[in-house]
Amino acid sequence: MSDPMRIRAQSAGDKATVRVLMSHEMETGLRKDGAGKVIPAWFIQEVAAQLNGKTVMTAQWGPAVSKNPFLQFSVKGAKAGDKIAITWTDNKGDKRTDEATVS
Amino acid sequence: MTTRRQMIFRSAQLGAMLATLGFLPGAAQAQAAYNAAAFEAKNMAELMKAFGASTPTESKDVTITGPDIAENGAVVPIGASTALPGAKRMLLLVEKNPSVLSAVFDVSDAVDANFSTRVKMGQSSNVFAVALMADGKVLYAVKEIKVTLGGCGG
Amino acid sequence: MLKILSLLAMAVLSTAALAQQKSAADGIAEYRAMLADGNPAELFEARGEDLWKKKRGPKNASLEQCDLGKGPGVVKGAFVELPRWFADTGKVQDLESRLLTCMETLQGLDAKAIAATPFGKGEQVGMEGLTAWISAESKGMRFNLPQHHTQEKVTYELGKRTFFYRAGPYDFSCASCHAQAGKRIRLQDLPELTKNPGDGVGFAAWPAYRVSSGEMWSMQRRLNDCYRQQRFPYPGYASDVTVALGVYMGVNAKGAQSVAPALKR
Amino acid sequence: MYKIKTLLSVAALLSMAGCALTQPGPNYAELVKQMMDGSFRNEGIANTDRLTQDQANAACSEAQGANPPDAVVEAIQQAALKSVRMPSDGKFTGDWREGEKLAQNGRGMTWTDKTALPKDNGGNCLNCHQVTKEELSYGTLGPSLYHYGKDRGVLDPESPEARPIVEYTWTKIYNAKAYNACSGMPRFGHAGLLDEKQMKDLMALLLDPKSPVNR
Repeated sequence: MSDPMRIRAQSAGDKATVRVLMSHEMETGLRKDGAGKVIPAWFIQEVAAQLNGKTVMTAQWGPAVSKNPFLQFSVKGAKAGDKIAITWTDNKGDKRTDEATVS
Repeated sequence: MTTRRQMIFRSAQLGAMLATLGFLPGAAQAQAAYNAAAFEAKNMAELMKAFGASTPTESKDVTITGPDIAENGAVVPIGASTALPGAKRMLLLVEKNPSVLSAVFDVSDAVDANFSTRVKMGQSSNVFAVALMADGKVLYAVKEIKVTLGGCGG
Repeated sequence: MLKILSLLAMAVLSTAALAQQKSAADGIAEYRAMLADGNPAELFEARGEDLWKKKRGPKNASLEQCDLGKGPGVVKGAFVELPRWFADTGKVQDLESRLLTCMETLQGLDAKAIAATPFGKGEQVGMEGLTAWISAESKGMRFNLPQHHTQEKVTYELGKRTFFYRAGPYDFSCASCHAQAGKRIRLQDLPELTKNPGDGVGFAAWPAYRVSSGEMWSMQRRLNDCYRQQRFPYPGYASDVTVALGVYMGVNAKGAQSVAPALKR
Repeated sequence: MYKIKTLLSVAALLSMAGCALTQPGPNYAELVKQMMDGSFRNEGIANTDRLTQDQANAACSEAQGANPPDAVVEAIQQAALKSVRMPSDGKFTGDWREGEKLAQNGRGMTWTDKTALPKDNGGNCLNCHQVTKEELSYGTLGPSLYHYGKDRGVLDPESPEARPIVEYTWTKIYNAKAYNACSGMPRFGHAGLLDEKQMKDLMALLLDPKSPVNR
């Protein structure tokens, strides 16, 4: 089971800045372990953000995104009390969704 | 300082890169499907040879953010943004990584074309923010980031 | 404009190397500032808080009654007073050796087995979270280790001697790198640990998330890697040497503000 | 741990009784030794016999950053000077390019290293010294070595004129305690960290006029 994300969504004016930390290895598939065996690639491929249930942003990532990824973006028209949900899907098909309230 | 000649070369190079990645207009694709081929593009030399279709233009309206020096290539904070209307997608590229493409963000009416993340860099490299515009234009900004310690080692 | 400025700086400074060096330092400061917002240590804090409250082990108990020095269950402020002497064990303990005691007495877990587990594996993964969360609960507070009990004073003296103990193939001691102000190893600034090196520096900066490896490092792990680079043999997890060094550095850091869990190269 | 506790309580008893007998406090030297023995274990190539101190390390540890007594300093330096073996073929310098690689290489002798052989050890120079103008990632624990040979007027390191500085430099690398009893620098020759060829390559890096150190 993956660890929960840390999502902070702060409104300022007519938009909210969303900062997300995800718990993920983001293994490139290019590294070798101590025994010289290649560590298989394991990384988040897709990220989606929803504002009150409506998709507002999608992204595709490669393994070059750092371990325990950070993401920041701004949602227009989001105000305090609105719900921001983030979903990631990795190359093994694992998926995780977490939600935060805009403050 | 960048000479005009270097600029043309760089544009061509980026065009080839993007063409191979399948992100240039004409190489339309489904929004949601994961573009595995794009993320697998490994060989820059090969990409540079393939002089491609339309030429991306360096634009002051696109911004690449990042540090001048990264203490550790395992985590390099970078961002792509533009205030221009009509940006459909924002791309973050690291020229000298085994795969040049790091991340693609789809812009909607509900979000700013302004995204930040952190990427791995194996060595010092040019980093590109590319904006794919609704009218077919491809605009970019470039910045060199020096890495004191690579982030792709074993 | 910037380019012109730096050119001017080069002309003013006696050597170009000096100017280059300065801009490298500025660049790295800028890099660190960009990473400060959004420290992945937060992910570990969340895991640690859950683990503290979770019932587990043969006794199916949580750690919520664990006494970290300020009474059973008191977490806030405990971190900046550790290591300290504990009456129930009759020992001076740091955060991690104390957690081992609590895991054994409250939850019935095998402290020896946990201490023997390599970093980043099994129960040690839980330790990363616990130390991240417990230190975060004292973030911004100032170090104030007690030095009342005889054993606390004796342990400080032992820690001091340990700090200056030169041995191994390179003749290194902790003091080889950490007894002077303003020094670097490669580009890394070295905290001067024989006194208070300042807020959020040295003892006041661990546990920390290491961007180089994407790992959460507790003070025990930090000390372990110091000894590796010192070319010493392997210090046991929560062993007396590591606790004594903790007392020495912690007492010296009196008044320093804790920024743990921090973000490090 | 049990042993330490016993020692501590014995020490406490002694110090209590000490008021009358003017005994010193706890025997810290013995306590530290006990604590070290109880805390470290063998791992990889790093065995606990590494904790054993020779005269120099014992005296410099005891001094806690200050200088040991003059007589002790003199004895350490004399012993160190005697330990130095000059190159077997009388030639002091090798290839500065190899020397630069060694200077950059910070590996060796840790419990994660495979062997303790010189071939697997780096010179670790950049950890503590500036070496060239180009490499910005250098430490400052030791003095800058940039222009080391140039500043000392070395035009040909194998010439008779250069001999005193060349021998001094060799000695410094071989056993730095010969000139500074509590030097922070590893004893590369004396401790068997680097072999003769590697030390010659470092010599070339420092003294060869063509080396980036002297350009």
